[in-house]
Amino acid sequence: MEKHYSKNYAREELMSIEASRFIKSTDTVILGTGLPMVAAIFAQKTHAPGVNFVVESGSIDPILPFAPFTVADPIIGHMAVKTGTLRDVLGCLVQRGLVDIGFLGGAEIDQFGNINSTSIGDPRKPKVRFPGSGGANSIASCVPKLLIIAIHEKRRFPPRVQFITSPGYIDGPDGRKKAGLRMDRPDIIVVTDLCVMQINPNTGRLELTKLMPGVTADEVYENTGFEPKLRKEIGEVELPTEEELKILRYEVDADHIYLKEFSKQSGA
Amino acid sequence: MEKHYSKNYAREELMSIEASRFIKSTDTVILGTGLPMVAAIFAQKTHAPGVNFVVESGSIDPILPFAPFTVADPIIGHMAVKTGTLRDVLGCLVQRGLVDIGFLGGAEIDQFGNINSTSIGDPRKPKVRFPGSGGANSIASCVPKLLIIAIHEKRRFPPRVQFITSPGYIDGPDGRKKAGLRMDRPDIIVVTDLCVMQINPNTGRLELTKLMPGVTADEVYENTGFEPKLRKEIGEVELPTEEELKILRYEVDADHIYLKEFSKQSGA
Amino acid sequence: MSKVSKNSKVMSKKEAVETFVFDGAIVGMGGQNVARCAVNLAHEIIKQGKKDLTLTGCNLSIHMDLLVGAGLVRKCEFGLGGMGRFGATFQFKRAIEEGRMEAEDFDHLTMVSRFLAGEMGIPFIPVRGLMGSDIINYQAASTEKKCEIINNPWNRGEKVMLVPAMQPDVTIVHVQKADEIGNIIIQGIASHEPELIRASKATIVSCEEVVSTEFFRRNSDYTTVSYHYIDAIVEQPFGAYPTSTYGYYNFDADHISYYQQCARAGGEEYKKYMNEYIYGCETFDGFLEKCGGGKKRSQLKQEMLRSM
Amino acid sequence: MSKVSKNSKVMSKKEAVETFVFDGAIVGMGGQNVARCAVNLAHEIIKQGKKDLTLTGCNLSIHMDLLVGAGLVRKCEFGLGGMGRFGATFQFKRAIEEGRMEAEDFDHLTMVSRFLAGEMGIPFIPVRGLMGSDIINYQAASTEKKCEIINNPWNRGEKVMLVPAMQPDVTIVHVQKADEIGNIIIQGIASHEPELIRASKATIVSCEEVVSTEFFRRNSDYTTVSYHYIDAIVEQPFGAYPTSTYGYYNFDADHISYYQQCARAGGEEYKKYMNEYIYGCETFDGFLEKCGGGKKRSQLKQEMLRSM
Repeated sequence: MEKHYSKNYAREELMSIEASRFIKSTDTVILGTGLPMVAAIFAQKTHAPGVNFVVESGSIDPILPFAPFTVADPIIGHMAVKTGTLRDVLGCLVQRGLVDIGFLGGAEIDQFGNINSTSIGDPRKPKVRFPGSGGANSIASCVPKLLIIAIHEKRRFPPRVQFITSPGYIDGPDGRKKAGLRMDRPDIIVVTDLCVMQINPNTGRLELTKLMPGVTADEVYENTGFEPKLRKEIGEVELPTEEELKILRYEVDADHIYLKEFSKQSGA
Repeated sequence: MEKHYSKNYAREELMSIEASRFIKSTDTVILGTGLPMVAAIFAQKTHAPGVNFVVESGSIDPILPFAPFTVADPIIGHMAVKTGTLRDVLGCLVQRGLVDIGFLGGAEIDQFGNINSTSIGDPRKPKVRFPGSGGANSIASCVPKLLIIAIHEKRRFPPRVQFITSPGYIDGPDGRKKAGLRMDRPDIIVVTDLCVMQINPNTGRLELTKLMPGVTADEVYENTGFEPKLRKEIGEVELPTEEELKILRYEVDADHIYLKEFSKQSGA
Repeated sequence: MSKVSKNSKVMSKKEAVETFVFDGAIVGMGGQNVARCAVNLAHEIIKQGKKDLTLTGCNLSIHMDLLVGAGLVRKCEFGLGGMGRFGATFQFKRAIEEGRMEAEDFDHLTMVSRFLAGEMGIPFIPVRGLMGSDIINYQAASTEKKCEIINNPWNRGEKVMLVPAMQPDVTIVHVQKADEIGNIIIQGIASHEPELIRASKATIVSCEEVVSTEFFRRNSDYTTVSYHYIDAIVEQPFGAYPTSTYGYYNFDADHISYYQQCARAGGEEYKKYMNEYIYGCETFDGFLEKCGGGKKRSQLKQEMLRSM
Repeated sequence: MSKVSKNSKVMSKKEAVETFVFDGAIVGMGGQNVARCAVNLAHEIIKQGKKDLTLTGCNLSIHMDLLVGAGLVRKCEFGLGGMGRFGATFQFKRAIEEGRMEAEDFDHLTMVSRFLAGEMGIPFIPVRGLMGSDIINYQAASTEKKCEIINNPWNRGEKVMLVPAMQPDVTIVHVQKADEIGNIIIQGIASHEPELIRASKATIVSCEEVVSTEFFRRNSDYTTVSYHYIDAIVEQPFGAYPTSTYGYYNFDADHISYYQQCARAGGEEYKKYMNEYIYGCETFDGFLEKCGGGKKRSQLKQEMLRSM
């Protein structure tokens, strides 16, 4: 089938679509709230129909017709094979080692792939307090592949997060091993509205592997608090097709809870 | 109501009735298979209608119309408030500290109230192998009151069991504490077809507290491998009433699975 | 004295909170995010002014934020405080930022593991997370020992993280069905609640409907938690409002958004909310009337039916 | 490579046992006593002669005794071996007494705690039992470290008993209902099976009936274990015979008693049983026919209905 690529998209939209491409039809994926749900449901509706989701609140392999409002939205258990407990999901699947991909967001992400969702400033009396770990710390500690989706802003990508809520490579290639984490060399992929960065397990640092169409490496550097090394084989993110955008806009996020309406956003 | 006592009973029958008398209507009791079930169901049908039973296989507060064949008999979950799991019962009730009475049998019981249900001789190549602990070890370790029912034979009551499967006072008053058991001074009551023996927590030893009607202390000593001290206030086990025997014989153990038919046994 | 009772435990929220919640208590919080938060019991605790509370749970949400906003909480021990797309739990956020409340951060799995250890009657339990994170580098001043790393006796050289059991003094939870002696059924996702309830020294359950014990005895495979752990049953339809109860009603996005606006603004605006919607409502039914009454309730019921 | 598959797992017992049971495997045993023992799968293992097995579970019963009697077991690690009022598991008893098989004694709660640690992916777990007993003073020659006592980091001076996680190589279990991708429902008491199954590296499920996945998706509160842990689904009505399956049929006291007579006698009498009832039956359905056929089956169904 011929692909009809479209250039009428917002970068946030392509970010979700690009993130979804890292999910295979055979994967078991644990979903955080927000954009991870958008991208994962998009994957299930397109190239990865067999993917199975689990959600920390206890929903196991639901069929989600659209992106739920939160992990505790009543729709979260829709047509699940089991509506269970947090222990079932984070204990007996994630910690047990049966989940392939953890899919998270984060307030701060640093060059080692560490995530901060706790606080800025002294944690005991912080300048800004975030919600905290939720299931993210366990997920980042246990899964072999961590997918992170976030809007690219300089303050969101500091050299070092102010609080490691969910460990990436901590401080280098052996950071996880030294800390005692069994899953010591996970894959980490960060998808933003400007680029894709992936961990190099030998350096423990994120490298720039793909750019969004029309975005330059310099533009990424200007908006990043650290300098991700360029991979030799740096590529460009594949454009979305018209069909893909239609599914994203009218099925996955029909109420525009997560993505602004493109026409409004672009002023078209 | 006037009580019509009966003397037409077998000692095994009175043993079950006497054991049942240690159960109150407000108790939560974990039941082992065999005579404990007979005595406990008898209690529920007579003086302790409110008692609630739990069974290791996962049955919580069933209403047992008669004594089941085993802890896994289909009837074991009859009208239970929850049919759950072994963890629910032995973990979240017994180990959690919510069960008042553990009710067990045993192949060997010694002067410290220790029970052997594992083996005679070298455990690695035993002369006689028994079934093993089941839930008995956890029950004996955790409950505040242990009720043991057993036929009185000399070899069944040695000074020291050959293998401590379920700890009584181990080797004396501080035996449990030294071993690290939190429940360090439980009540232990042994009911046999000859007598009742109860632990003295200050000596960690069983003492003779009641005799079956017509049984002398000497008769107990002749049939016991150790010499249980006589309590000052030694009493006689109350006779069964006609009503009690009727319930035991025709409701609790109607098929005579556990107790031989009295008429056949006595040759009447 | 038996710790378990089979007597009727049906009582008013007033009696339940008076009897089982006390100043300084560690309070387990059922529900999460926009689902099944025991808001009706949180209101009652606020009215009775039980103070110096430590709140514990996984995703602490609006019920926690109300108690914090009322100035009754000295510490939270939790996985997350927040309301997803509705934003932060603002009273919680501000109390921590201003150093008025201790935050003992854990992770959802760590918390549920601690409740699991609590319900099993064991003193601690290993978890695979926390290592390498800053969660273990900070602890609240009042916490004695947050966690401990030991060597695995079965694999020397392997570090294992232990966390202590948590047995709250009293837990508040809202469920779909209960009987008068305390058997309960949670429909749909059950989050951390089975472990939390069984770990707690006492539990107050509010429910949408009280059904017969016979109902449980006839459907014994479906009982979530048996009466052994339950101390009070409060019948309160829409007791989780403005959060949802699966099978009964959706969350009310309008009221939650309004609460968030007040909680974010703080000061007079928040006081106004508390006065109008809590102190100013003699009963929780009165609160429900003020929030849109029967019309709102049937709308939320309809929404739930559509999402099932 | 994902460890979880959503493909159809329906296969013959032959294929299931060939694929997932291997010489030297640690085999988890579902069922207990006279209830829901996966006898049909035990027969298949015997026919295929998978040897040097370690069997593990709580109440090991006739399915274990058959495997021991067939000479395929080198070790049992368990809570109890026996059949209640039907007496000892005699082949097991004799194999231990004659020193032909290792017995690693634990306790039911200890075993289920070990499976719990296994399903949670943690290396060990505390238990409150075992201390002061001889269970910890003896261990099988092949066991490296049966248990370990440490000081409670939260209460120095308090000793805490740790036992290691158990993750069997493959578990055999018989349940009421399964779908083709491996979701299962256990009706009635579930003993140690939820933890055992989820702890195991592979699980073969035989079931009374295969139902649709839609059935599970429409009744998702009632799923006992989701497909993530299951590797083979074998449809075998009366697959637990001569033990019972709750809701379907009672145990057959006659056949169990006859087996016990043969197992107790041993020697030629036991060989005769094995030849006639296992090696001599091409299929499990053939075995069922030999044991009384349709008449016996409807009798056992009737008995079950009466006890529900």
